[in-house]
Amino acid sequence: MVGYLIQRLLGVALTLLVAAALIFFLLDVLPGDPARFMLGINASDESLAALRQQLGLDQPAIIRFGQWLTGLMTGDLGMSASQRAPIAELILDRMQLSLPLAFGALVLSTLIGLPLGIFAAQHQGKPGDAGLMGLAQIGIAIPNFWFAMLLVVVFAVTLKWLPPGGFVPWAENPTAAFRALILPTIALALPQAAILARVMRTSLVDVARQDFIRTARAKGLSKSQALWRHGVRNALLPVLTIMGLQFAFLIAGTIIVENVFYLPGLGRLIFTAISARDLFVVRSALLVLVGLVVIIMFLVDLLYALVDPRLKKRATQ
Amino acid sequence: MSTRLLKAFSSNFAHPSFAIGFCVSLILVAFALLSLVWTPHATDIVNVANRFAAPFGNHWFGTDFFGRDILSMLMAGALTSLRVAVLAVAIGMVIGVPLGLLAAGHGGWLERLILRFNDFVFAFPAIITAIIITTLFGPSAINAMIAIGIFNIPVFARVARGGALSIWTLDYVDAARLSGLRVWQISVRHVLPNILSLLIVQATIQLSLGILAEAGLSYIGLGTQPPETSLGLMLKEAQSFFLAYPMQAIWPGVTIIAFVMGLNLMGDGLRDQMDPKLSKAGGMNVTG
Amino acid sequence: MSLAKLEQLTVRFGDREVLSRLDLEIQPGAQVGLVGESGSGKSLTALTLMNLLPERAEVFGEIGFSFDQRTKIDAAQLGEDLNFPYRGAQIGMVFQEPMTALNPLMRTGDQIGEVLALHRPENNTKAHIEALLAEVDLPAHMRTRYPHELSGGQRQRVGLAMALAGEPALLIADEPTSALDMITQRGVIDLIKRIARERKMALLFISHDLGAVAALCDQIYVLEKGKLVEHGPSQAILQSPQQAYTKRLVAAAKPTPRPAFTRTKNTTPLLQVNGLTRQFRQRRWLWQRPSPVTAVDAATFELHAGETLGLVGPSGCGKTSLSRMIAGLDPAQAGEVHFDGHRFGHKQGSMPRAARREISMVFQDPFGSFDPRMRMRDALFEPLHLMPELSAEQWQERVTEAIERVGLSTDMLGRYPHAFSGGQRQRLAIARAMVLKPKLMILDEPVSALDVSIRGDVLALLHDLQEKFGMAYLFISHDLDVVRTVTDRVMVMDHGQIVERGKVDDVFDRPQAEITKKLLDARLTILG
Amino acid sequence: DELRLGLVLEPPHLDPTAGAAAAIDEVVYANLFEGLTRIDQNGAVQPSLATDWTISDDGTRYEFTLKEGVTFHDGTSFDAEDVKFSLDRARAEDSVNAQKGIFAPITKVEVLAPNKIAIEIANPQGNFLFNLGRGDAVIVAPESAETNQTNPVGTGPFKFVDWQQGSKVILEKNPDYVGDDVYLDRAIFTFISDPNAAQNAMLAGELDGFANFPAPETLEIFEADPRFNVVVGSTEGETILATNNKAEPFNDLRVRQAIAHVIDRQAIIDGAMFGYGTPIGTHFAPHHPYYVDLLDTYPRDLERAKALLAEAGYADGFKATLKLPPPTYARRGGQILAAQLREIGIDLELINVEWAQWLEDVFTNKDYDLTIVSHVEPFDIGIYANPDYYFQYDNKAFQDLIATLNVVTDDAEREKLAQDAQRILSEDAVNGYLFQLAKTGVWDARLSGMWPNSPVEGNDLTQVKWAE
Ligand SMILES: Nc1ncnc2c1ncn2[C@@H]1O[C@H](COP(=O)(O)OP(=O)(O)OP(=O)(O)O)[C@@H](O)[C@H]1O
Ligand SMILES: Nc1ncnc2c1ncn2[C@@H]1O[C@H](COP(=O)(O)OP(=O)(O)OP(=O)(O)O)[C@@H](O)[C@H]1O
Ligand SMILES: [Mg+2]
Ligand SMILES: [Mg+2]
Repeated sequence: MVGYLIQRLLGVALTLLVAAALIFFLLDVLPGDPARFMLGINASDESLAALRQQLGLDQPAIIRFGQWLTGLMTGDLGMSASQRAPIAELILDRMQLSLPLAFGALVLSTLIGLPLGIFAAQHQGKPGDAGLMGLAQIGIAIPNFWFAMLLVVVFAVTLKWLPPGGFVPWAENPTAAFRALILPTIALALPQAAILARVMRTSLVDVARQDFIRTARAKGLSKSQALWRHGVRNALLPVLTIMGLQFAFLIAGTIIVENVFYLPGLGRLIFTAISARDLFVVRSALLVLVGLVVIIMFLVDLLYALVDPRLKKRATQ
Repeated sequence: MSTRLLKAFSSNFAHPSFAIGFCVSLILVAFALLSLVWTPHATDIVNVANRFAAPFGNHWFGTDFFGRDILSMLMAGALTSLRVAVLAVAIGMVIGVPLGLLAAGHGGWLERLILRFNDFVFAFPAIITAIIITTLFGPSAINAMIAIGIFNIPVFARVARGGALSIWTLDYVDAARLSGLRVWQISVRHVLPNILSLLIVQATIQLSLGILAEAGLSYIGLGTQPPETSLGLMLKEAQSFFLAYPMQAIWPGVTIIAFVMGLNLMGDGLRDQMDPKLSKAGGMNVTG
Repeated sequence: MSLAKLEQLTVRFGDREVLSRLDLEIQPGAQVGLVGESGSGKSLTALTLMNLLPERAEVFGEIGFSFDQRTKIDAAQLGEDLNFPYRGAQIGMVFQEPMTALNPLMRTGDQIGEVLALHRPENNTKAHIEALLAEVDLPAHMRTRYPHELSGGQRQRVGLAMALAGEPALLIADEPTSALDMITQRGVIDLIKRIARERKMALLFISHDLGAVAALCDQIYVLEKGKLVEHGPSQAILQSPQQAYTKRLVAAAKPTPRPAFTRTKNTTPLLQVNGLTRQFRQRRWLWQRPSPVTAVDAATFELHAGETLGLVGPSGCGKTSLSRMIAGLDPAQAGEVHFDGHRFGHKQGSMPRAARREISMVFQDPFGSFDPRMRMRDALFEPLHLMPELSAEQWQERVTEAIERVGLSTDMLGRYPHAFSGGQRQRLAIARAMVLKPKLMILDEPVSALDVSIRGDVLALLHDLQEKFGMAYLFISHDLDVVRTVTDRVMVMDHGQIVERGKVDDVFDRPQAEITKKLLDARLTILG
Repeated sequence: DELRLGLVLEPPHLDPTAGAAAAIDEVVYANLFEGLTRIDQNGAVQPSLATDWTISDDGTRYEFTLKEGVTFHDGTSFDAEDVKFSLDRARAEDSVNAQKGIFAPITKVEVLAPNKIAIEIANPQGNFLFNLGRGDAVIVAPESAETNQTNPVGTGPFKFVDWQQGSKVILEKNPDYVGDDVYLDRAIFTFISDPNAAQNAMLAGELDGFANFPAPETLEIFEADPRFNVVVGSTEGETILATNNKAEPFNDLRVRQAIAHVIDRQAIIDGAMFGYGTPIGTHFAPHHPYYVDLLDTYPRDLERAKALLAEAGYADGFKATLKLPPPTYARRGGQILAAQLREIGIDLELINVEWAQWLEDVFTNKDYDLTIVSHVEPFDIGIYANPDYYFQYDNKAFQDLIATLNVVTDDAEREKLAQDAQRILSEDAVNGYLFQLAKTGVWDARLSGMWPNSPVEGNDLTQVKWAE
């Protein structure tokens, strides 16, 4: 077990290293001078040179890459070029929003999607199933930002139940922070829930056709008992894989939804940094996003290994 | 097109959701393609005096904030969205499918390498790739297409490999090997035709995802740029008028939903008709 | 008074009637067999008794049970809504597929315990579960295993233990052994027989294998396309079948007589196999070191030109693995092959292209051996790529000749595989194997997937071809009777090793190795 | 009392003396930091930290008397040394001040007494006092100068409380302020760049106002809503079709004139800004006393335009690029302009760029044909005298005129010179002159004291109060 863990962790580390190199060297060839942007239209050449040196832009790329990697290990990512604050702090600060948002949406979509999927599978072919799956089709097809906008118009602008956006740090006012995340989380979670409901239904319908469900019924279990006791766990296995992949979409979704709700998340940090040509922030924040996805996929693999006693070649497929 | 797919196609018309999906997709594709040769009004004229015209007059769906005909814009926008999605699928297939076939046929270290590569690319959601490309080259529909296309590569590689692996275990592949065919010949002659329907189903799903992804990217400014238009861009532009002129946002929104649903329903219908063993083997299907 | 009784049972799917007015009766403690061709409605009959019919099925007729008290059920009421307390308690059932009939995520002990919890809660103890396992000849520690950690036979025993846990008065076994190899099959059948006797349980045994039914049952019902054609005591049915259908079934269950061989003796070795070894690296857990499974362990033998060499052995002993190495499909981990002047194998590398055209192979499954998307003509032409020196006309001639040899005509070749029957396909597979006129043909269970009636034809065809072209066969089968019919010499394999070899009659009449004896003993014939 | 004000852009940091971003001034100017002088809402120079000043006759020496008893927010006291420190720091070799030009003429800063300071400049400067009132010239303390970016310490009536990165900056009333008390206890600046989100936040009552609302198209909603006041004022932003005067074919006057004849300013204002904006015919703010109306120098006349193009050898038109930075006026205006120019066969390829890229490509490397941009600095006609400026406009006569204007202090003479300059630019059609950017403020109807105009970048909250 330990050996396997180490082997997988090495794989994760390697993936991250390659990702870091890719991000760094791609962004390094980028046109655009952060110093010029920071100092604006009328800056003199001397002040530009001074700032460039201050930012370490005058060193060769490979050395800067090394410095960045070391920084990633030690958590010291240097100073933001445009915001004059430690990048690590900026990113951590934004994570207090992005992480709860992404994970909240993951949990919410699971809590909504799986039961609905199970319900639909149990009523396969009946009106309840058809109705739910029709809704799910719509849920999948709605662009999430558009859905988010509708939520704002209804629940914030018209009903004034919840704030239309913005965020208060947890430390300052946890209730306000929580309230601020409700609509964004729903906007992110519902389309994902629709997807999960469909996957769960398909998977469970599949499992329900399998012999061991018939065996279970032959023991005297009713149809729904058999599905719950034997079907659901088996049906969860493929759903788990999808959930891992969904996380990548959730991360992408948070970037979009942050925009609708003017939330200070990682996505916004990246966009502000891009418009300021602040590559230091962009590359670190991007790597954090990629890292999150990689780690979640890794955890899903582990979970899979724990849930499925067979686990033959699954993880590699 | 393979016979099985054709058969699935025709027998599916009994399947109401497939029939609906197919018709909706067909109409929308035709609608988009028509804009190449004809739109009711030109989309590049700005006529501010005529902005926000009501529907059903000279302009069936009314006009937008520049006084452009919304129907014409929808047609042109659908074309851009479709083009982005189709080319993204093409990128995914052209690169992903050979990778998947190679992984399944060759096995060993090459397969492991390709799988690693797949996992690696999966870690870059389209939006992140789009951010990187946009940072490098500025935003455009082409960038969105490439970003989505790159994300499609591992999807198709996965499906192709999964399908191919199950084909490779079959006796007729062994028979072909006994006939002296090489790995690539078998992949092309025997494996590819037999996983084609699987790939086509996946393609319809990726198409619908591509349309959604394009909309999302355009919304945050990483995709299509004016004066070009796409469904996503229309939605974005309509947003600030939403309270005053809601129809501006309803039209493109409904078009996207119809398009995506149409493609998904069609894909589902096709999949239902296909050999269940095959589709289970490889199908990574995020939309279920 | 019968324990269970079906009266005028009719089952329909839409407008297709799959069971018609079936009457069936099971007395307490009786052993009833239900036989018939595939699709004749045997499983549906069993499912009706279990109230497990698919929802789409329309049912008519009556079902009567007399377990604690007499009940009569109008079959039209069957379904989820019906209060049906017998399932698992008074009626237990064992299914055909041992690989999929158990929940893969649940320990076997828990799966047995579930039945106890439902019907015999007072017995839901570890000791009782272990006792049940012991009853089906499984050690107590199997309780904590997951299904994938068991062999097929073991799984089927667990399934049996589950069915027995509710202490049923009637056990239904739906082809419980047809997915198992001969030796295991025999073990399970003996087990069922013993338990049924010990528990004084009624048994409904479903099978298309008359031998198995003969061994177990004292009454037989014969089904054809949903209709009962005949029923009565076993001996009567088997010895003097009345209906044509039954006669055919009985005839097919008897071994095919051996054709008279007029084969020239030839002693030049065509194929020499030296120490050929094949290992699979298999890991149960991702983090475990892969432990090699030795499928073929240093196989050494010779095959002479024009001879038929049989290879038999229990399932999983390595027959297929060995043949695939000889055909050059799989690499060997050790050893080498001398074939017709070519050498290949572990040290020598892969099979030279020139040798390729001299070896061909016929696979077991006639449905899987043709690409469903390729016209038959193209499939038959495919091997000819190994003979680029021939002209297009010569290619055409070869294919035409092969087709005619196997008794088919060239105008069928525009069709796709699905348009041929199983027997036709197997002929086409043989045709494809012989367009190159190879010196050696490997036949891996070439007839076991075919209907009994067609088997004889295909074997005769093979015999015919050998007479004409003088090629050698390596004939693999687990059906000893078939092997005895067609081969000159035979080798017996077990656990990857060739444990016995010799003239067919010598080996079969005076078996030396343990496994050979077991194989021979496991045969169930309706005469035995 | 509390004011929650929306801003479109988040400042990269909060030190107005170390960055060009207008967003910095929007938060801190006049609220947190003060200069020697300040600019009032009419653009006039008023005393601030300097209560009084004298100018020598030759106009090169200024002597300021400073307000007494003033302390910085961190408790350190304010005196002439701080002024000297601030000005010397701004004009130092390694200064990162974005407007070093303001300080370039200074030759000497001399502390006369703790409350007296003298500044000497090389040549007389017409708007030196105005410049000292800008955000880049605020007075900072040596103790806190280095950390002002994240923890700004000034002398103003509000002090810094918190900055939630990506979200808001919170200021609070400074109880120790010497001078007129402000009415607000707290001011919260919230950053919302998405126009739609801005609108939602206002409608949902999350914000009390936007000094300059980012989406003119939504103003009609607010106008219809009695909860809000919509106030349209002016800014110093001349929005122009900036033209590369050295690039083919724009180096030909006739081509530029042809473009000038085609531009339909009102259509652009209507289409891009929904009617908010004042047409301009030259690079000068219409509300400025020196402004001359030159809208009809090249009246809209397609025939004439075509003729001019033909004369220049482009009878069939030509292709060119139009680089558009992010603001709405540019992105939407560009589309309308492209449609207009297409009428005489000029085919523009629209290229959307981020600000950073615009600065690099257009401003620094002059790699562009046309661009649309708003020049928001007050009285900046002098940029045309710099032949290296990105317009690449090189006119000796104009350069001489500006040189004179820079040293003349007499108002009447200055007015005449400025008007001549305006005419030259208009006639040379150096750039396409489109419109003066409007300031479209939306705020709670119960608020008073918000500035309708923005003569300088900043949101002066000192007079803002809630109705009882
Ligand atoms: N769910 C179903 N829907 C439609 N037809 C069915 C269904 N289940 C069985 N049938 C049909 O009913 C007939 C009898 O099937 P059944 O499974 O009882 O055959 P069987 O005798 O058990 O065959 P085998 O030996 O292959 O198991 C077949 O023609 C089969 O196709
Ligand atoms: N691809 C594989 N991976 C791992 N193990 C394998 C593989 N193929 C075969 N084996 C193992 O090798 C052994 C021999 O298998 P083989 O297929 O040669 O047996 P066989 O004698 O042909 O059996 P059968 O009569 O069932 O066809 C078995 O234990 C099997 O589990
Ligand atoms: Mg059956
Ligand atoms: Mg085998």
